Amino acid sequence: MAIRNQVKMSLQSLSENVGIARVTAAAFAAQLDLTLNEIEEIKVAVSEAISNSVIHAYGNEDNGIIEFVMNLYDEKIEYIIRDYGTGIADIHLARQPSYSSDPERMGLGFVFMESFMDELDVSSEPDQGTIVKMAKKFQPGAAH
Amino acid sequence: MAIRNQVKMSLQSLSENVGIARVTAAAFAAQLDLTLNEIEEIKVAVSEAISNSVIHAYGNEDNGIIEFVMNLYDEKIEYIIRDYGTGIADIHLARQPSYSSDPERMGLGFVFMESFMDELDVSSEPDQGTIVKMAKKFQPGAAH
Amino acid sequence: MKIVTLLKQGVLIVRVEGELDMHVADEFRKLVDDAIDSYGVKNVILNLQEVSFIDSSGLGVILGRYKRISHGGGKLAATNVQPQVTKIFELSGLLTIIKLYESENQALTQA
Amino acid sequence: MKIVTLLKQGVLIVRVEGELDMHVADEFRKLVDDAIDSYGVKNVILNLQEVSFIDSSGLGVILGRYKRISHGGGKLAATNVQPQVTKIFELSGLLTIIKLYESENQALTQA
Ligand SMILES: Nc1ncnc2c1ncn2[C@@H]1O[C@H](COP(=O)(O)OP(=O)(O)O)[C@@H](O)[C@H]1O
Ligand SMILES: Nc1ncnc2c1ncn2[C@@H]1O[C@H](COP(=O)(O)OP(=O)(O)O)[C@@H](O)[C@H]1O
Repeated sequence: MAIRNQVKMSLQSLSENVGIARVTAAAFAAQLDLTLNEIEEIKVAVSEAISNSVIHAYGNEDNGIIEFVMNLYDEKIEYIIRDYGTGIADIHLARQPSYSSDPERMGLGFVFMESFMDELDVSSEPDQGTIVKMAKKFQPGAAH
Repeated sequence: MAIRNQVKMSLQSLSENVGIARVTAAAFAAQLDLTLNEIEEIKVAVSEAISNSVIHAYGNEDNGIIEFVMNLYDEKIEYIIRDYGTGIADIHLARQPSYSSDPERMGLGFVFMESFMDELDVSSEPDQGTIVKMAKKFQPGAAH
Repeated sequence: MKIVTLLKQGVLIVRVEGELDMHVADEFRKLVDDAIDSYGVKNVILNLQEVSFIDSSGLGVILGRYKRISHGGGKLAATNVQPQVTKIFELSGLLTIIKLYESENQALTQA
Repeated sequence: MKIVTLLKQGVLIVRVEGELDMHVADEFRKLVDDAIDSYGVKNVILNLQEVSFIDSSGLGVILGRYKRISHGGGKLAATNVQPQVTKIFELSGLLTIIKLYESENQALTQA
């Protein structure tokens, strides 16, 4: 499948940048004739993944780097979020609904990513970092 | 001057991406208490610079890469647009109001960048590419 | 994010404007907790009419306020919730503990 | 970008919605030129009420339409222009050749 458009971003692990990433993800999705609802879903999923890198991977330190790649294919739009932080020891556990390593948090990030996107793939290596890849499918011909 | 936040983007030279860059530039500026008018000015200036890379540097070929860096300092917000395209032989001439190498265009891109930003610096090398650096100053303390 | 707090019939009304994500979560928590303390109230209504976005970080801070309020025997309601925010409430299961109303007055009379 | 075209008192009205930049410039040009041809009119009014953004690429395609229309002895006016777009028109010098009006009807009676 050929990539029809690609936008790459590199963000510091600052909470301000969660909103910036979300807005850019929505603008990237606006190339397609998605519904407002679908765009909202993408915004939530991206927000969760980037927040996780800021909070969990980098423990709210502001000097971590988050790489955010957006790919447009003929039939899907893909968002890849990569950090070089703590990593996840047990991905299966991490993806359980309500599981959070932080008692103050809800453990719903992966649940929302999974509900709102059609594909979700998480790979991680402790102390190396985490890659979250998610995609939404659409009818071919939905591009403007 | 220390950088307080930095967002880097890498874009294909597609006309779709002009709007995506503009939206991201505005979201980056929204960290500050700028007026709506100032945000609009930033959007126009960024739009002109990215459009120039797509149109002039890469002659509307879609496989060129545009690097777009946003820096937030204590007293200014900076946008750097870099391409690896044709370059500009005579920068002084290119910056003249109404000068365009394309008879269909208005030659107002640099005029708008200069009017809407407080600093504008253009460097270029024929066949190597062009770097446009522009910044808007603000009162310290305008950050959210 | 902006917050306006006021008292209506002994209930604290919190009108929120903006996007409820991790960036504003701490500030939101602090502003609401301070308002609860300074007004000395038990029951709180969140008017979310101007909240255009919420994610799990935003939900988390609302759940935290719920726990605090219910611990003191009070109730938390939300009003004027936009559809995309309602959906997030639903999916999270938060609707089993926080009731939604169409308006502040409806929440005041029915809660 | 969306465009609606209609005829009012023998004048072509073009109602534009969106951001007028290089991405939509070609389409805008084609749609307006096709409408001029198919309605066979001389005078054109651009209603820019829903245009929230314009840059020099957008101006360029408007100037191109002006040239074409004035070449055929017609006039081009713009109405309902938002402040940020008006500023761009002003700075570009386009206001010396394209008049702005508050509404389509004002343009129709005064142009
Ligand atoms: N990028 C990441 N780096 C390190 N750990 C992560 C990352 N993303 C998720 N996790 C781990 O997975 C757990 C579950 O994540 P999530 O479902 O988003 O819930 P929450 O963010 O509320 O904890 C987190 O508590 C954390 O331990
Ligand atoms: N990134 C670039 N790469 C190559 N040439 C450029 C670039 N930016 C500007 N130029 C040259 O400078 C001229 C003036 O640019 P500008 O003021 O933006 O007007 P316009 O885009 O309408 O031509 C262009 O016509 C082009 O020849």
